[in-house]
Amino acid sequence: MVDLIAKTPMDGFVPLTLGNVTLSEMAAGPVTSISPFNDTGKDLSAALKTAHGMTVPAANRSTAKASARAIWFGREQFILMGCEADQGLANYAALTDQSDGWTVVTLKGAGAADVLARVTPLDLRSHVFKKGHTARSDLMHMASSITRTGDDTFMIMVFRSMAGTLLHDLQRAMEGLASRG
Amino acid sequence: MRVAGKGQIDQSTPISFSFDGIQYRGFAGDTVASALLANDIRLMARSFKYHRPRGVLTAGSEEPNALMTVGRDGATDPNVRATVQEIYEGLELRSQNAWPSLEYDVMAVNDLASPFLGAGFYYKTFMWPRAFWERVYEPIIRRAAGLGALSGKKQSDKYERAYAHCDVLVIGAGPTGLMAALRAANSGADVILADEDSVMGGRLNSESFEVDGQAGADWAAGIVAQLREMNNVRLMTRTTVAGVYDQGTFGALERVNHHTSVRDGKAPLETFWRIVAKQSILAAGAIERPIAFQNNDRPGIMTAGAVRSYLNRWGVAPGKAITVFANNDDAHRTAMDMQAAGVHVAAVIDSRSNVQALGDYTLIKGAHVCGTTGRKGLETITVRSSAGTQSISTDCLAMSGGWNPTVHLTCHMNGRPMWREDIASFVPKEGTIPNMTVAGACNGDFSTHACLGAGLEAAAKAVTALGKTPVEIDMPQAEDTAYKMEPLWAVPGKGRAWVDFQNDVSVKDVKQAAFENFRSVEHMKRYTTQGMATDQGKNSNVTALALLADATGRGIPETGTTTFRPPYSPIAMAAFGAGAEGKGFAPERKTTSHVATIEDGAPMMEAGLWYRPSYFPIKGEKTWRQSCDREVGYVRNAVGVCDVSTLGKIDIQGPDAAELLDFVYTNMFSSLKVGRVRYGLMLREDGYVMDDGTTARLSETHFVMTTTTAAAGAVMRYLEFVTQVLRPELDVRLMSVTEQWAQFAVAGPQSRELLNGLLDQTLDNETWPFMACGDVSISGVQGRLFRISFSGEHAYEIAVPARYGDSLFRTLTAKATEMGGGPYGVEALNVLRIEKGFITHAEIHGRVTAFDIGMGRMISAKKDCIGKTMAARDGMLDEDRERLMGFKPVGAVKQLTAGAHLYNEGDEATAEFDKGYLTSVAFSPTLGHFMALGFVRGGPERLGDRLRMVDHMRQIETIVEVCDPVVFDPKGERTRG
Amino acid sequence: MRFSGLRVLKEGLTGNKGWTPHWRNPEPKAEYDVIIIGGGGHGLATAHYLASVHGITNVAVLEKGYLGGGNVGRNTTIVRANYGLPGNSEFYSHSLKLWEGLEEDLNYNVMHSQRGIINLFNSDGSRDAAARRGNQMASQGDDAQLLDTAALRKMLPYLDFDQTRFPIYGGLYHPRGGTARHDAVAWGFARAADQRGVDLIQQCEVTGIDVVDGVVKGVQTTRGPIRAKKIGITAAGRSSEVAAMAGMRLPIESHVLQAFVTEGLKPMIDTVITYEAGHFYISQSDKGGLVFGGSLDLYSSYASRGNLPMAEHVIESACTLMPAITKAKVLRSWGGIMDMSADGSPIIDKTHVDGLYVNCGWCYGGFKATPGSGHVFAHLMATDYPHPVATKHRLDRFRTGVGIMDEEASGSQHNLH
Amino acid sequence: MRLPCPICGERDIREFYYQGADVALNRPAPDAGDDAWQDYVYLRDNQPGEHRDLWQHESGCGSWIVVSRNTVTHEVSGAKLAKEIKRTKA
Repeated sequence: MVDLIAKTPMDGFVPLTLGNVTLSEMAAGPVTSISPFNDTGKDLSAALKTAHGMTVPAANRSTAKASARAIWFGREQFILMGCEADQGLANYAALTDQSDGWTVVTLKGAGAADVLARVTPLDLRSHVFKKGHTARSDLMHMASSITRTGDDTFMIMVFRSMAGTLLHDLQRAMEGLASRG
Repeated sequence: MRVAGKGQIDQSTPISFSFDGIQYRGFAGDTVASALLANDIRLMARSFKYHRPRGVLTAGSEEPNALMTVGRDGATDPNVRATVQEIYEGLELRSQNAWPSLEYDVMAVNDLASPFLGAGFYYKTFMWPRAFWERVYEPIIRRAAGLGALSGKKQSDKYERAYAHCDVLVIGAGPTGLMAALRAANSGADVILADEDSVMGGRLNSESFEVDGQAGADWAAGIVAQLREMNNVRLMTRTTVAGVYDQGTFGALERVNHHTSVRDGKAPLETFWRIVAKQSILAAGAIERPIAFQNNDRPGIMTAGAVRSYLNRWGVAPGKAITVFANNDDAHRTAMDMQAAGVHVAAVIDSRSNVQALGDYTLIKGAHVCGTTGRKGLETITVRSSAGTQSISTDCLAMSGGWNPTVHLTCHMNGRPMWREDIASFVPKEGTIPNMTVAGACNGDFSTHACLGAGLEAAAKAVTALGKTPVEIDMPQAEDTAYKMEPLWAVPGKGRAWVDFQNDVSVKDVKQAAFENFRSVEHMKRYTTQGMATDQGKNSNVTALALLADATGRGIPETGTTTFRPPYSPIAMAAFGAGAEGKGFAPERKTTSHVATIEDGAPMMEAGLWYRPSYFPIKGEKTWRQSCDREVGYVRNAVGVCDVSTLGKIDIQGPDAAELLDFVYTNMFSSLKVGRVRYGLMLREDGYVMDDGTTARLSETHFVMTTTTAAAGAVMRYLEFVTQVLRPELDVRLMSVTEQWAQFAVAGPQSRELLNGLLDQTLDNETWPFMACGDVSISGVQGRLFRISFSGEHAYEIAVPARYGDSLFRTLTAKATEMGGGPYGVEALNVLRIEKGFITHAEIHGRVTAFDIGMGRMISAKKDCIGKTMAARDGMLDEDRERLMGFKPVGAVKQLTAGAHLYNEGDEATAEFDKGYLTSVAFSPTLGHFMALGFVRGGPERLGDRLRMVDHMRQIETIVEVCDPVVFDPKGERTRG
Repeated sequence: MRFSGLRVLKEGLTGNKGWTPHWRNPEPKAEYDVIIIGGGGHGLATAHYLASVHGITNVAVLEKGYLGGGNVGRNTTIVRANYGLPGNSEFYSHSLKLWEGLEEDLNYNVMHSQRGIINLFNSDGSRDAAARRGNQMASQGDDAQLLDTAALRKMLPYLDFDQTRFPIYGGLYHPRGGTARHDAVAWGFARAADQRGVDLIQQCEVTGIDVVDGVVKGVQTTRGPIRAKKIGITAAGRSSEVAAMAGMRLPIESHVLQAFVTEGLKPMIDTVITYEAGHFYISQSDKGGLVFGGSLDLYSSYASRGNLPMAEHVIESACTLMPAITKAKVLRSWGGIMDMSADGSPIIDKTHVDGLYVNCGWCYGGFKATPGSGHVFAHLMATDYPHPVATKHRLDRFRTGVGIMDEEASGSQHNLH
Repeated sequence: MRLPCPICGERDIREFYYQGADVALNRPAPDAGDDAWQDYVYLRDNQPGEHRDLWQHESGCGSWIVVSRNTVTHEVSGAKLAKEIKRTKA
C-alpha cells in the first residue's frame, strides 16, 4: 500500500502582499465543468436549482450559494466550484472533473484591479465589471478566467501547469504598482 | 542665462547633473535643454551626415538636434532629447555622434565634401569594383551610421505594460484639452487626460497670456487640481499617446521614472499603455516650423515659440542679444516677452512688408535673414531687405515660419490631412479616425479663446455620442488674437539652407530630387531621406513638400503629404515588449513531476510550452548517450517510467461523440468497444496528415482523445471548429482534460508486475489485454489505466488527478528502480519509438499524406471524413512521392544524421538526383547500430536498396539500406505479452 | 547617363547641375506589345528583363500610384536563397545569382550587401529541419553552414544564450544572404527599363481587362483604354482584385505584415538574424536603424497598417532573444499588403485567358525574389514556356495536388505561411 | 483592433484566433467535384472592402464567429455565432 499525497498547484506558496494588494492561493474545492447537451438547458437549470440551489449563470456572470459557486466558463459551459456536482446533472450535460486542472488564486486589495490592468485586456472598471461578473480572457500570455468576487477581490484561474508563470506575472505587476505608492 | 523673476520652476532647489563629464547646476523642473541654456551651453550635438555643430531647435518632443545619451551600461539610453529629459540629481549625459569630442569632431570633414554627398549620391557610385562594396565602401558608410550607441549590454531597467479603459480619452492638456476634459468629466464620462509634458497646461506654460485674469499657467494648474479631485478622471502626465489603432485603441508611453534616479528593478522606468476609449478628443496643439535660409542651423537659432518657452517657463534667456525672423505676428511676442524680461532684442525681421511692430523694438519689414556666422554658436546674421543687406550681432535667433497643427495621430489610420490656404498648413480631415474629435490648435485654431471654446465643443460632441448630456461650463476669458501670416518656406539665395536638420537635407537636395524626377512626395522623401530622422519630419515635412510643390510646378494639395505612422514619438523596444524578457516571453508549463525530476538532476528541454526531462543521469555517466542507452534498457528489459502528461487529452461526451470521431479521424471509432483504445489518424481538409493519437472509449457516449504534445491546442481548436461550424447538429461536448490528469507511461516487461504492487486491483492479460482501458484505483484514489505502448513493450499509461501526480511519480520511479528499472526521458522515448517505427511530428511534419506514411488504408472507404476528398487527388497518391521507410547503415561509416539527404549509389549528391531525406535518427542500444526513419521516393519499392546518405552540413556520408520502418519486434509480440 | 564615382565627382565640382531625370513621364500610347499591371519591384523587373533579355521594348508598366510604392518600398530588405523545398529552392538560388550581378546590370547601386543570414533554431527537431534545408541548399551549390552555440556566441555575443525562454540550439548560416536598399531596387529597375524604351506610366490605375473570346485585348485605365497583345499581372497584395477583372479567383488572401525601424544607432548587428520561436527577423541598415519584423497580423487586410498585438509580439521576441538591443527606440512602424498564397509559394503561370499571365502569391518573400521573379516572368511572357527554374509554380497545383510547395507545412490556411 | 463577440461583447483582438474567409462554413459534399473542392479549400474572393471572416474567441468563450469587417478600413460592422448561421441555413 502506498499513500498518495495531494499537492496544490502552488504548493508551498505563502500569501504575498505588496503595497495594498495581497495574492493568495485559494482552495477551490471540487470543480466540475458542466456543458449542457443540445436542447437540455431548461432541464439542467431546474436540476441545478434542485440539487444545488443555484441557477445556471448567464454568460459572463456567476451565481453563488453559500460557499459554492456556479461560474460561467465559456460558450455552453459553466463550472460548479466548491461542492461535488450532483451526478443527476449528467442526464442533461457533460460533466467533467476539473478539480485538479486549474491554479486558483485570489487577488485582494484596493489596487487589485490596477494589478490586473497590467496583465489582462479586460475592462475591469468597477461599474463595468461588477461583483459576480466573470470573464474568460488573456492574462499576459495565458488563457484565464477572472471573476470579481468582492469590491476589491478577484478570483483568477489559469491552467495548473502555469502556476509559476502566473505568480511571476502577477508579482511583477504588483511590484510595478506598489512602486507608485 | 537665468533671468531673475521669470519662469515657473522652483529656483530654490538646485540640482546637479553632468554633460560630457562636466558638472552643471539647474533647478527642479528644468529639462536638460533649459538647464544647459541657463549655463550658456549652446553646442549640444552634431548632425547625422555632415556632423555640423547643433544646439536646441525646440523646447519639445519634436527636437531634431539636441540628442544625447543618458546613463551607463545596461541602463544606457541613446538618442534622448535634451528638451524632454528632466534633470535629477546625478543625471549623467554624454554627447553622441562626435569624435574625439563634441567640440572637435573629426567627421565634420564630411561637411566639406558635401558637394559630392548630395541627395541619392550613393545610388550612383560605389559599384566598381564589385567586391569593394562589402569590403571597402559599405564598412565605411556603416561606421558613419547612427547617432547614439547601444551599450552592448543586456538591458537592465524594468519596463511595464498595462491597459486602461475610458469613455473619453483627451490627448493633450493645453487649453483645449483641459476644457474638454473638464466638461466631459463633469458630464459624467470616464475621462483619461494624457499629456506628454511633465506639467499640464501646454502652451499656457510657455506664454505670457492670462486666462480669466490669472497667469495662464496658474489657471491651468487650477483646472488640473479640479480634475484631480474627480473619481472619474485619470490624469496621465509624461504620457505620449503615440499610436492610434482600430476600434478606439491607442498606444501610449508613460515615462514613469526618467525624471528620477529610481532604478530598483521594481519601479518601471516606462509603462506602455494600451488605452481603449469609446470617444477621443485630439488636442495635441501645433508645432512651429523653421524657415530655410543659408546656415539656419547654428546653435543659438531656434524656433520663436521655444525661445518664449525657455523664458516664460524656465526663466532662461537663450541669448544676450535676441533677434527674431518670422513671417507672422505671433513670433513678435518673443520680442515683447524678452523685452519685458529685460533682455536685449536686437531686431525683428519680418518677411512681410505690410506689418506693424507690436511694441518698442526695431522691426525690419519685407526682409529676410540670408546668412549667419558663428561655427559653434550664432554670432551674426545677415539681413537682406529692399534697403540692402546688413549684418546684425546676435547670439540667439528666434525664427518662425508659422505653425503646423499636430495632425499626426489623425493619419495613423491612413487618413490624409487637408490643406488650408489661410494658415498655410495641413489640418485633419473630419472623420479620419472613427469617434475622434479634433480640436484647438491641432485643428488650426490658434488663439487661446478659440482653443478653450473648441475644447468645450469637442467635449459636448463626445459626451453626446456617449448618450450623455453635456453640462454647461463657463467659458473663461482669454486672448483671441487673429493669426496673421504669409507663407515663407525658404529664403532664396546660394549656400545650403537646411530643411531636415538632423538628416542634413537642404533646399538644394529637395530641388535636385525633383529635377531627377522624384516628383512624388514619397519618392522625394526616400531619395533625400527628408523626414526620416528621429523627429520623422515634424519640423520639416511641410516645408519640404512646399518646396517640392514649387519645384514641380504643382500646388501643395496636389503634391500631397507623406504618411505619418506610429509611433508619434519613438518608443523603446523594452517598453513595447515589457515583461517578455527572459522567461517572460511565453508561459512555462510544468508537469506535476517537474520538481522530482529536477531533484533527480535531469536536464529539461522545451516541448512547446512544456518542459520535459531529456534524460536522468546517474553517477559515473559522462554523456547523454550513456544515460539514454541505460534508460532504453530499462524499458526493453525491466520497467521504465515516463511522464506523458504533456500529451493533449480531450474529453468528448454526448450522444454523437462516436459520429464526431468518425468524421475527424480517417478510421472508424463508432465500432470501438467500450473499455478499448484505438489508434487514430487525423487529416487536415487539404488531405495532409494533421495529427495522430489514441482514443479510448470509456462509455457509449464518452471518449478521451489523446493528441500529440505539439498539436494539442490546434486539435482542440479544430474539434471546436468541426462541432460549431461544420457539424453543429452533432450533440457532443468537448473539454480539455490535459491539466486535470497526471499521466505516466509504465513500460517494459515488468510493467504489469509494478502496477500489480500498486493498484487496488490485479491486472492480467485476460481482463487487461493490449488496448484495454478502464478505471482503476490506487489506495482509494480513482485513476484511469490504458494499456497502450509507444515503445513496443508491454506497457501502460496510468492517470491520476494531478494533485497526486508528484506523489505517484515518486512512487512509480522508486518501485521501478527496485525492479532494475527507473525513470526515462524524452531521449530514450525517442529511441524506443524509432526502433519501432512509430512516427512523431518529425515525420508527420505537415507535408505528408496518409499514403506517404503507409497509412493510406486507414482512410475508411465506408464514410466521409475531414481531408478524404483532397487526399484522393492524383498528386497525393503518386507512387513516386517521398514515402516513409526505415534506414540502417551498411557501409564502413555507421553514423546517420537527421536532415541528411538521400541519393542513389553512383549518383552525385546534387539536387537533381535527390531521392529523399532522414527525419529521425537514433542509436539503438537494442540493435547495436544507428537507425533512422525518413522519406524516400518510391518508398516500399526501394526496400532493400542501398542509398547514399549525404549530410553536407555535418560532412558525413553513409551507405544505408532501405528497410521496413519497424525493425524491432515487427510482429508486436512483446506489446501483447 | 551612366552613373559612376567619376560622374559624382564631376557633378560635385560643377554644382550638380548635369544630373538628368531617372526616368521619363510618358503619355500612354494606344497600344503596346506587353502591358505589365503594377509598377512595383516585380513589374519593373519584368519590364527590364523583357527589354534587356528578350528585346521586347514596346512595353508599358501601369502603376496606379508611384513607382515602387508597394511592398518593394515597405519591406525589411532581406535577400536570401535558403529555401528547402524543390521548386522554391532553385528559384531563389537563381534569384540570388541575379542579385549578385544586379549593380552592373542596372548601373545602379542597390547596396546589395551580402552580410550573411543566420536562422536561429530552438529545438533538436528544428535543428534537423535546418540541416535538411541546409543540405538542400548545399546540394544545389548554394552556401549553408550549421553553426553550434559556441560559434554563435562568438558571432552574436549580444544574444541571450542563458535566460531566453526558448534556448538557442544553433543556427543555419547563409553567408551569401543579406540585405539591399529596397527603394533603390525599384528605382534601378525603373531607370534601366526606361532607358531601353519601356514606358513607366504612374498615376494610371487599371479598371478593367478586356477579353474577347478568351483572348486578352487590352486594359481600361483611369487614363483611358490601352490595347496590348500580352498582359502580365504583378500586383502583389492587389492580385485578386486585378485577376477578378478577368473573371479569375486566385488561391490568395491579402494580409497585412508590419515592419519596424528604430532610431539610428551605431553599428551593432552586422548580419541578418531570424528567430524561429518568435517569427522574428532583424538587421541593421547602413543608416543605423534596426529594421525588424515578424509575423502577419493574421487577419485579412488591405489597410497596409497593423495593430498593437502583433507589434508587441514581434518586439517581445527581441526582448527575450536580444535584450542588449531593447533600449533602441522604435521610430516608425508600417504595413504592407501580402499576397498570401494557399501553400506559401508563388504562382508564375499562364491563365485560362490567352495572353494573360499572373505572377503572384509571394507571401512575404517577394522582395528577395524581385530580380528572379522579373526574370522568369519575362521569360514566360516572351516565350510562353516557363523558365527552367520556375516550372513548378503552376496555378493548377492545388487542383491536382501535384507539386504543392508548403514551406511552412501549415496547409491551406493562407495566413499561416 | 477589437471584435464584438456575440457572447462576451467587444474584446481585444488578442483573445481571438483568425482562420480565414467564411467560405469555410460551406463544406462541399464529398462528391461535389474538383471545382467545388478547390474553391472551398484554396481559392478566395479576396476583394478589398466588406468581408466576412471566421474567427474563434479562443481565449474567451471559445465560440467560432463570423465577423463582418471592412478589409480596407478595418471597420467592424457585426459578428454572429457560426453555429447560429449554420442553424438558420439548415
